[in-house]
This record gives sequence, C-alpha cells and structure tokens, in this order.
Amino acid sequence: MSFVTVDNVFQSYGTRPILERVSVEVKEGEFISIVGASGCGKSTFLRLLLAQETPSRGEIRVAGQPPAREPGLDRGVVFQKYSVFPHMTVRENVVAGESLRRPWGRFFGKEKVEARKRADETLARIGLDHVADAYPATLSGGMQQRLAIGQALAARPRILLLDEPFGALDPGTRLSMHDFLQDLRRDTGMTVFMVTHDLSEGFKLGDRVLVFDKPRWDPHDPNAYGATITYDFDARNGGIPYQTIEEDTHVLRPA
Amino acid sequence: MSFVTVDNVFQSYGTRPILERVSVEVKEGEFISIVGASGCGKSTFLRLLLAQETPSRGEIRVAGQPPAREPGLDRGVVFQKYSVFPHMTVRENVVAGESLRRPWGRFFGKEKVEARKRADETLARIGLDHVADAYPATLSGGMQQRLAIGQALAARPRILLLDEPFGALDPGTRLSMHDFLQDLRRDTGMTVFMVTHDLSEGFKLGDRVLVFDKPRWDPHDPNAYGATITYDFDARNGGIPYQTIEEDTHVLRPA
Amino acid sequence: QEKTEFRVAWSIYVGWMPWGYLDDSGIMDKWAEKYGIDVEIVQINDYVESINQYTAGAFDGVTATNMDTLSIPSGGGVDTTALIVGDFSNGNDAVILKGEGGLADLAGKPVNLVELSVSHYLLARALDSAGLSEADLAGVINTSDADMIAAYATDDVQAVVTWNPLVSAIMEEPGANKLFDSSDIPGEIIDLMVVNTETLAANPDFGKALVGAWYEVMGLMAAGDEAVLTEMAEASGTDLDGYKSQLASTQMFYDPAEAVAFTQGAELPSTMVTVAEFLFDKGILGEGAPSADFVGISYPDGSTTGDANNVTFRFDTTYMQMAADGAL
Amino acid sequence: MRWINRRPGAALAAFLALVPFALALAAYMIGSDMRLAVNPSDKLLPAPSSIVDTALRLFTEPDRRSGRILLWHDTLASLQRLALGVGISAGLATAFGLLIGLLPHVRATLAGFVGVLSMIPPLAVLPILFIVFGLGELSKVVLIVIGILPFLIRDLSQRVLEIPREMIVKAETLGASTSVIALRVALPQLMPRLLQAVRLSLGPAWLFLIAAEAIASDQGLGYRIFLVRRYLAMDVILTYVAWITLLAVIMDLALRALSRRAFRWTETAL
Amino acid sequence: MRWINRRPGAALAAFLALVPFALALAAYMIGSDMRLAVNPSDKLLPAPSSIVDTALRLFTEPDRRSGRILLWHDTLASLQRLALGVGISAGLATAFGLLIGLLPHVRATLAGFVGVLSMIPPLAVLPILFIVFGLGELSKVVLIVIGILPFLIRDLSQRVLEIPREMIVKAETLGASTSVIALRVALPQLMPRLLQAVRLSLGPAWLFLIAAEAIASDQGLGYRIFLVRRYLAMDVILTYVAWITLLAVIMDLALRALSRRAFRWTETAL
Ligand SMILES: Nc1ncnc2c1ncn2[C@@H]1O[C@H](COP(=O)(O)OP(=O)(O)OP(=O)(O)O)[C@@H](O)[C@H]1O
Ligand SMILES: Nc1ncnc2c1ncn2[C@@H]1O[C@H](COP(=O)(O)OP(=O)(O)OP(=O)(O)O)[C@@H](O)[C@H]1O
Ligand SMILES: [Mg+2]
Ligand SMILES: [Mg+2]
Repeated sequence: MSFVTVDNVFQSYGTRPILERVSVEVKEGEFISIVGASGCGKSTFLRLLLAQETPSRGEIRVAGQPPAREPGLDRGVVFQKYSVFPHMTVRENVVAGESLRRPWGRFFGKEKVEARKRADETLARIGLDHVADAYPATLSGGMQQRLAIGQALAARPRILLLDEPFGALDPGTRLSMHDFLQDLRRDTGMTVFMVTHDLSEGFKLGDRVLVFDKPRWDPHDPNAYGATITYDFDARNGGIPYQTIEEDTHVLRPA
Repeated sequence: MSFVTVDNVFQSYGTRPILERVSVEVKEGEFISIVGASGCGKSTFLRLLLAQETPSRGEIRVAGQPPAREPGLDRGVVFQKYSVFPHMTVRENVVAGESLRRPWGRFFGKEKVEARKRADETLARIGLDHVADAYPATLSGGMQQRLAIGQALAARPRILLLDEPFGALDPGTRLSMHDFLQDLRRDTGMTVFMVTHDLSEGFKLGDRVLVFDKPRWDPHDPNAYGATITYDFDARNGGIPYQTIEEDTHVLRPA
Repeated sequence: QEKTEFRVAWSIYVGWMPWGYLDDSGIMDKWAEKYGIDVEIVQINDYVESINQYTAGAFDGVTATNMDTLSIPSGGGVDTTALIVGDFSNGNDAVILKGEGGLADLAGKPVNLVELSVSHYLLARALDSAGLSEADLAGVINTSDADMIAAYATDDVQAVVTWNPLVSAIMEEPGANKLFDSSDIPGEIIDLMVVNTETLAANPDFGKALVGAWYEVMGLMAAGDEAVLTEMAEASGTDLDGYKSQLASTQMFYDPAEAVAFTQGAELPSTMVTVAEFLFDKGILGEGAPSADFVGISYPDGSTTGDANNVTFRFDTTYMQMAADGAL
Repeated sequence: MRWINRRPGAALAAFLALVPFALALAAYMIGSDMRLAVNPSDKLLPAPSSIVDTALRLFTEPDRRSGRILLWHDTLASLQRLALGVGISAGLATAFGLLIGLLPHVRATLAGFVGVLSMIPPLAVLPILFIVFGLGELSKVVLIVIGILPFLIRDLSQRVLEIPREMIVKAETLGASTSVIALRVALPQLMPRLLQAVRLSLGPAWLFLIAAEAIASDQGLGYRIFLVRRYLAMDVILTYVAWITLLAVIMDLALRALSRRAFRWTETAL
Repeated sequence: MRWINRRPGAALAAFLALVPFALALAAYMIGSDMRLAVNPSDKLLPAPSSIVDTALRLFTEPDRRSGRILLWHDTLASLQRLALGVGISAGLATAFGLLIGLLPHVRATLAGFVGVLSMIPPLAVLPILFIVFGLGELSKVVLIVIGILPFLIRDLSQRVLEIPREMIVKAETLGASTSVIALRVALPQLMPRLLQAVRLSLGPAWLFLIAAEAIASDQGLGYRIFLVRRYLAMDVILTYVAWITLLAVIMDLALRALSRRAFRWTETAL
C-alpha cells in the first residue's frame, strides 16, 4: 500500500518551471535516495514533501491524509547546515526534539527530569554522551549532523527527509555516518528520503534511487522546462545497479 | 634534481603544533596530491608553500632560491572559494592575471588591446569565451573554478597550488574539471600541489600522493602533537595503488 | 477652573534668578502653604522652549519678556496676564561692534544675534536711531545664545547683539565696542512673570502666593543679602561680582510700588505698540494677522491698544498692589 | 496554519502598509481638533487643512522681504551642506578605511584612536569647531564630517578586513603591489559597502546639519525650523519636518537604486 | 616585503597606538600656548594644567550651594536616563524585531512605517515631544527612545530575517508553534545581535541625551555643558567631554565583554 503518494506535481518559481509531472509512490519504511544534477530541483522536491511549499499543481499525500499545508511533527528534516540550534547545548538540542511542541517550548518539573534522561539515552546511542554539555559550534561537522539526526528522531516523525546531510563531511566521517544511519534505520524502520550528490552513497543506503533530470531541453533557453523523475532504480541489491548506471551518468552532467 | 625542497618544517599556532618534521623533495613538473583528515594541516602546508606564512622552524626553497617571504608571481594558487575577483568580468579576470603586476594594475593603449586578445585566447582554451563579459557570480561553480585556474595560469607561475579546487562541485562537473586540468598540465608541464578530500581524485590526477596524519597521539589531549607526511605514494600507475590504499583508510578517519 | 497644584517655568537670566532661589530656599513652599496650594517651580534651560511649553498648556506661568509674551502666547490665542513686572533691561542688552566705529558703521556688515528675540528688537531700535534699516546690513545671522561668546571669537563675526551675562563676557575681549544698549531705550525690554489669565481668575491664591514669595526675595536682595546673591550668582554660573555687575544694568523693581507705578505709566502703551509693529514687520504675529493691531493689549487703567475684541495680553497691577499694600 | 507561514496577498499587504500612516494621521487630527475646540488660535497642533495651506504657501509664495521662495532656498542651502559633508566624509573614510583595513601598521596606529574619537559627543565640542573653522559654511560641513566620519571609518575598515584573505593572496600571486591591491582589489569591492554605509549615516548627517544650522546660520532647513520655533509656528515646522523626511526617503531610495545599478557584479546568478 | 604583509610587534603596536593621542595632545598644547601668549585670560583653549586643576576640583569638591559633588550627581542623573532610554528601546526593539521579522502580516504593516519614522530628524520634532511627554524625566528618556528605536527595530528585524530558514523549518518539524519559535529559537539567537545593536546606538543615545538635557533639565552632564557654555568655561566643558568619552568607552568595552561571556555558543570550535 502506498504510504507517500506524489501525484502529478508541478512547481514553478515565477514563470520558471522547476519540476514537471512528478509522480511517485513510496511504501512505508522505504529508503529513497534522490540524485540529479546541481540546481535541477532536488531540494525543491524535498521542500514540497516537507510541506514547506505548496506545489503549483498536483498534490502530495502521506498515509492518505489531505495534503499538509505547513511543516509539522510528522515529517522530520536534516539539512546540510543549520539543522541544530546553535544556542542550545547538545543535550538541550535533543530535549528540544520533544519539548518544542509544548506551549512554552519547555518541560518543567518531573517531565523535565524524565526528558533529560531520555535525551541522555539518545545521546549514548548516537555516541555524543561525552559532549552533552557542549555547544554545537564546538563539535566537528560529523558530530553536528549526528546530533541533527538524533534531534529529528527524538520527535518521532513518520518520515525523515535528508538534504545532502553528509555533503560537507570528509570521506572518513561520511563512511561512519553511513553506518550510523543504517543502524538507526534498522532500529526504527522509518521512511526516509535522502538527497545526495554522491551516486554510490545513494545506492549504498537507498532501497530505491530516484534520478531527477530534464527530459525536454530547449538549447536557446535552458530554463524553459522543468525536471522530473527520469529513472527509478531498485537499489536493494547492493552495489550492482551502480555499475549499470555508470554508463548513464551523462544525464547527471551539467549542460 | 629537487625543484621544491621542504626541509624539516614545523608550524604551530600559539602553543598548538599543527605540522611537525615535514620534509619532502619535489621535481619540476611533478603533480603532487595531498590528502589527510579534516583539520590535519593540509591547507596550512599549502600556505607555507605559498609563503603566505613562515614556518616556525625549517625552510622551504624553490629552485634553490632563498625562502620566499610573501606570495609572489612564481606561485599561483586556486582556493575552493574566493579565487576570482567578483567585481571584474570574466575577461577582466584573465587580463588581471597579467596586469596586476603593473604599477597601476592596468594595461593602457596598445598593450591593453594585446592583453585582451591574449585573454580571449585563454578564454577559448578554457571554454569560457561565450561568457567573457559576464560577472563571475553569474557563472556556475565549475565555470568559476575553471576561470580561477585560467587566471592563475595567465600569470605563468612556476608552481600551481590548488586547495580543494573541486570540493564544492558536483560529481559530473568534477569529472570534466579533471579532464580540463589534465589537458592543461600536458600543455604546460607545470609543478602542481593539489589538496583534495577525495582519495580517488588524488590518485587519478597526481604523480605522487602525500598523506598527512598525526603519527603520535595523546588520547587526553588530541591537540598535543602535529601532523606530518605519513605516506608518500607513487600514483603514476593509474588507479592500482588506490586498491592497496583502501585498506589503510583508517588513518583518514577522524578519531 | 479651580485647582490647587500649579507649575511655573523659569529660565536663567539675571532678573529671573530669584525664581530659582525662592524655590531652593523654601520661600515658595512657605507662601504656597499659606494659601493652601502647591506651586512647582521648574527651571528650563531653553528660554524659548519654556514659553512654548507655557503656550501649549504645560505650565500655568512662565518668565518672559514683554515682546515674547506678545508674540508667542498672546499671538497664539492664550490669554495671558503679566502678574509681576520684575525689571526692565537698562543696559543688559547691547549692540557690540568688533573694533572702532559707530552705529553708522554697521552698514554693510553682518550682525550675529538671536533672530526675532529682544536682541533683534534692540538692533531695530538702534538702527532706527541712526537712520538705518535692516536692509542696510549685510544680513542678520541667527546665532544661538549658548554659542555667542565662541562665535564672537571667530573672525567671521564683526558685530553682535546679545544680552547679559554674554555682554559682560564679550566686553572683556580686547576691542569690543558697545554701540548701543538697552539703557538707550529704557523701559522697553521688560522682564515679566506671566500667567494664564483664566487660571489666575479662577485661582487668585495662585497669584497671591507667587507675588508674595517674589517680593520676599526682592526684600532680601534690596537689603544686599550677600548669601542670597551668592547663591543666585552661582546658580547662574558666575560669581558674586559678576552677578552684581549684571544687576547694575538691570532696573530691578525691588519695591512693588515702583513696579505698579511703572506698569501704570504712560510710556508702556506706546512701547507695546512699537513692539507690536516690530513683530508684525517680521511676520511673527502669524499669517492670520492682518495688521500690527491684531492682538489686543489691555493696561491697568482699562485702556487697550490693538484689537479690543481680541485682548490676550493684560497688564494687571492688582497683585503687585496687594504686595505694596502689605495685604498678602 | 501558523501565522509565521501566512503571507498577505499583494492587495492586503498594500492596505496593511497604509494602516499605521492612517492611524497616525487620525491620532493627529483628533488631538488637533481637541485643542482647537478649546482655543481656536492654538498654534501647537494646527488643523491639517491649515498645514496644507501653509505648505502650499511655503512652496509657492515668495518671501515679502527678500522676494525669494524661502523653502526652496533653504533646501538648496541645506542640501549643499549635506552633500559636501557626506561627500568629504565618504572620501576620507574610503581612504582611511583602505589604509586601516589593509596595512597592519596603520591599523595599529589609528584603530584605537578612531574608536575613541567616535565616542566623543560632537555637539559638546562645538565652540572649538567654531574657533578653528569659523562660523561660515565650513563649520557646518565640518560638524557633519566630525559627526559621521569616525563611524564611516570604523565601518569601512571593518569591511576591508572582511575581504576574504584568499582574494588578497590571489592578487599577491599575480604580482600585485600593496597599492594595486588597494586600488584594484579592495577599493572596487568596498564601493557597494560605502554606499550602504553612507545610507546608514545620512540620518546622523541630517541631525548634525540641523544642529549646526540651529546654532549659527541665515538660511537652511534647520535654521528655519529653529527660527520659527520662536513663535511656535508649528504649521511651518511640520511642513519642514515632512519635507525633510521626504527628502531623506528619496535620498535613501536613490542610493539604493544607484547601488543596484552601479554594482551589477554583486548580484548572484539566477 | 609588502607593507600589507608586515606586522608590527607587540611593543611597536602599543607605541603606534599611543602616537595619535600624543600628537593630538601636542597640537592642543601648542594651540593653547599660542592663544595664551596673546591673551593670558583666553578661555577657549585653557592650559592642560588648568584643565587638570579644574577636573580635580570637579571630581572632588562639593558644590557650595548644595553640598553635593556636581559631577557625580550629573553623571548619575545622565546615566539613569541613558540606561532607561536604551533599555526601553532595546526591549521594544526586540519585541517589534521579532514580530516584524517572523510574521509576514506584521512586516507588511510596520516595515514601511518604521522606515519612514527612522527618517524623521528627532531634533526637529522636539517641541512636540515635550508637549506630549512633559518636561520631566520622561521626555528625556522618550527623546532617546524616539532617536534610537527606529534604527534598532530595523536592525533587529533584519537580523531575525537573516536567521536561516532551515532552522525555523526544523523547529516547525519539531512541532513548535509561532510563539515557541519566537521565544525559543529566534529570541535567543537575536540576543547577541541586540547587544551589538545597542553598542552601535549608544553614540546616538548620548547625542539625544545631551540634546534633551540642554533644553529642559537642572542636572545631568549635558545640562552642565550647556550651562557653562554661555561663559565659555572650556576647562569645565573639556573635563565633561573627556569624562563622557571615558564613560562611553567603558560602556562599549563592558557590552563587548558581556556579549562574549553571555553567548558562549557563538564561539566557534578551536
Ligand atoms: N525560492 C526560490 N525562488 C526562485 N527560484 C528558486 C527558489 N528556490 C530554488 N530556486 C531555483 O530552483 C532551481 C532548483 O533549486 P534546488 O535548490 O531545488 O536545486 P537542487 O537540485 O537542490 O540543487 P543543489 O544540488 O545545488 O542543491 C534552482 O535553479 C534555483 O535557483
Ligand atoms: N591562523 C590560524 N590560527 C590558529 N589556528 C589555525 C589557523 N589556521 C588554521 N588553524 C588550525 O590549524 C589546524 C589545521 O588547519 P588547516 O586549515 O590547515 O586544516 P586542513 O587540513 O586544511 O583541514 P580541512 O580539510 O578542513 O580544510 C586546524 O585545527 C585549524 O583550526
Ligand atoms: Mg539542494
Ligand atoms: Mg583546508
């Protein structure tokens, strides 16, 4: 049964079309990698999934509900940057995952003690317990992203959206983040959409890899048409489709 | 005969050692890739090569000359960002590669016409002739870096230093930049030092790959010791050493 | 309407320093208590601002000259009574030339003064006496009184019109040449305590308390009480000698009877007519003013000058007379 | 939907933008009505209609004495002083900003001094200015310069320091000398910041202009305001204040437009 | 080596920093000497020694009339007004900055109005202020508020707008309402900017304080300066100016130190 349904979605900014005729169905618990050339609209697609923007045409439904009008508790997100609150300590950031929905954005009394205990458990799981009282700015990039994911998960969203979460990390850190993410997925069975620039990363982590590209192309006006999903690979079988794709990477090259 | 001689160089900021006992000899025309964990001092090493900073101990000589005290015409450089002048058009940027050494930083009269002609040739070679009058901000990241390299080469330096020149580009653009750089090198036979985060890129482009890492490690004070060159691979033989190295990548993982 | 709390504004000037003293010394409180009211005396640095505030209704009374009373509150439709005629300038205001010469030498020179103030009036009278008019000057340049001394020290300035204590400070400079001063037009620049006519009518006790307190201090000053004078001198930023020399060019009415006599004198109406004409000539009486007679002024004997149907400036000797009679 | 995510449509936004102006006007009219009911010749809050009359008169009728339309005359005088003061400050600030931002020795010498200078309240040292610069046009221009120059220098030298070191190093590797770096790299990149800083300092510049004109002058917008204060001609004052505000808004918009025009290179890609 | 790459050592830097102060002092002393040689009782540029005498007297000797040391008394009065004015402005600006920066409807309503308000020269509308707010402490505080509030609101609402949208979206996905976003996400991030904006506006705040005290007051630093200006008592004026400058420098340093202390999270990693 389809959990996330994207139905013939168009998005334009002003008169400029970015996405065209995007349709896709995703089952609960699937891990979807999204790849495509720079500027082709991957982040835009994620913003639509997040309900941060409303599509010009078409609609996106989650679990059969009417389309959401703004971001909310059911969708968690991690961006490449700015995904943790710099003015909160690491522990406060995790507690914020649960407390921001409260009227004052805080827990008080007993609840507070309990939330801190739960936060400390989460921190232990994501390996950040030794820096619980530090501020994010003092953490390495990899630790910051780990915290951002931990915080998003603390809110128990039904879908997790990742926009190039490891784009700014060096390869070593990146590999350990892959392990981290795979472990988490095993534990939670969450539905995940992840935008990445790195094809091998997309195939390694994803169950499916969606490729965004412009199917039509006007050489006199490169912005005349929008992008859509041109390939939808089954990536469960380890790295094998990656080899197949290699021959097709010209679609990823910028014009 | 050694062209660039790095002799037992140490560099510290304040009391914090960054580089220790770095020695290496490079022949004219070699392409040196430099890899290492984030923050281990790769950019610092490049700054020392550039003479932007003076080492705390040891010295760096080029072509047997006394150590340079500040950056000059003999060393060209391209950084990940900010390597072109945003207030000059693409053509002016290339002309600047020749004209900035003049008293007013400009050419006048006949010289100016000739410089523009030479610049247009360079632009044709680096494939930017169609955007000669555009400002860099309107160019894609790949085109900006191509321009930065073209500008650096216009000054005819003896050494070219590249600090993660392709770090911000997507994989497709990156591949075409590799071709571009390899073509240029074939034509000019320049001595190149390139810092990269991407091992395969380092091995693909470089004749030698230098790995920076901390050989000594104090678990109570991770900043107690500096990094040095731990491996110096011969990378001329295509991708083969890459396979060998794969097993050693733990040295690149952050602690 | 009747009330028990009153606010009176004053600004620093030789003849008004007693207001500061009677506030500090408690004399005001004593008299206010006697009449069962409360009077707050507020010092305001900026003289024009104090009159504007009074005109806007923030104060029940204010210290002002006859000329400024006519132009601001009375011209602005606020019916105002001159409760106390404290003094007239008798040399306190002066036209000063840098270097040798007479009034005739002002022709073709710029003159620095506070425009539209009594200094401007004094200049007009001085030029009149020499058969000149403002058009014969190279211009008048509005210059803040606070900066008059510094201005005089610059080479740009050739002549100034100003008042004390600035006059005495400028006269100390070598080469300062006094051409004309208010002793040449005695009784024309009059320093008053004016109050709102309606407020006074509804609250005679307010008038009595102010006048009573004032003349108690006048008595002390007339007796030459050095402690009192020193305090006033220091409040005005100078010392006893300086203050005494300023007083010398001020015709203080220490005795209420003298003030009454002056106010009832025959000169006052003609002075006020001259002042009104000067103001009209400068456009100060406002665009609504068809002529210099637009504002009516009444005198103790019941006579008026100007528009008798628009009397907003009243010279009233009732309360000063009470003081003279010892009836307070 | 959260208020944070709701956006007014174009029509509603235009309407909302007018609301505070309408409210301010209404408040004034009520206040004015109340005072005029008590005293019909009250000068403090003249009726809007009489302000409009006065404004028309000020803008069109020549002065009886001089035969000139004073408002235009005052405007010209003030704008001249303002332009001179701001222009000189901008020029000096650019030079000092470059020197302080680029050269460590100059920075060590002047940064602290300029910092302290910027803390001195300029109005308090007016008498000294008069003596040194006289009472003429010069002293008014100088007051503006003294009032805004330290801020401009601090701002611009900060901006020069913010130029990425990479870009300066790049210029060095192209053989640029210090003066070429200053003229060809730092200066052009400073220009948009200069316009921005000038926009920011126009407010204080007006303030100092008015203060200077209030103290010693025979023409100018500030002169007139402080002169007519002597007979509480609020209709004139309000007209002048509105006019000054309009001039300031126009200048601000013009500088913004100029900045967009002149520095196309600051615009990023589509 | 290019001058751009030469750095003075610590000792030389300290020496260079003193040079302009020394030069300024020397220039003053020469000017003073010249004037005093011509006229020994010249008041404009008193000899440094007599300024020091006056300063000592002002700081230590009680006034004969009131028995209070006037300078301390004035300082206290002025600082109180300044603190109130700046404090109130900072509070209002934070509230309005958050509202304008976060809510599109409020932004549509107020952004233009605040922009126009910030162009009105406050000194020109002083008379109206005094009428509306009286002549007590209130009006002085209000002049400061009116003088700096529009700038603060514009600055802070801009800063709120600059908070990365990502962060606000993240808070929304954690279920935060508009008010929680304002209080828990935007407000804490605004605080360091607020301190910075307050530092910038202290200069204008002093200006308006002095202007207000010059018109209606009987104590305060600005009052005293204007009182003695009539007599050109430059020794007193210069002492007060130096004192005000010192106070301003101290406040600036204190705010900077506070900002570093209070917002440790703004510091980046080692
Ligand atoms: N709010 C907006 N208004 C107008 N144009 C926009 C807006 N957001 C994005 N765009 C444009 O839409 C296009 C797609 O942007 P998007 O960020 O979705 O690309 P992307 O695939 O995520 O690229 P990248 O790999 O660089 O992150 C880009 O050309 C961008 O300039
Ligand atoms: N000017 C400086 N003063 C003090 N510390 C510095 C300075 N420049 C760099 N460092 C520190 O020196 C270390 C090495 O920095 P460097 O930029 O050389 O690392 P890198 O290997 O290039 O890292 P990256 O891969 O992130 O670019 C870092 O920890 C950095 O914080
Ligand atoms: Mg994107
Ligand atoms: Mg680096």
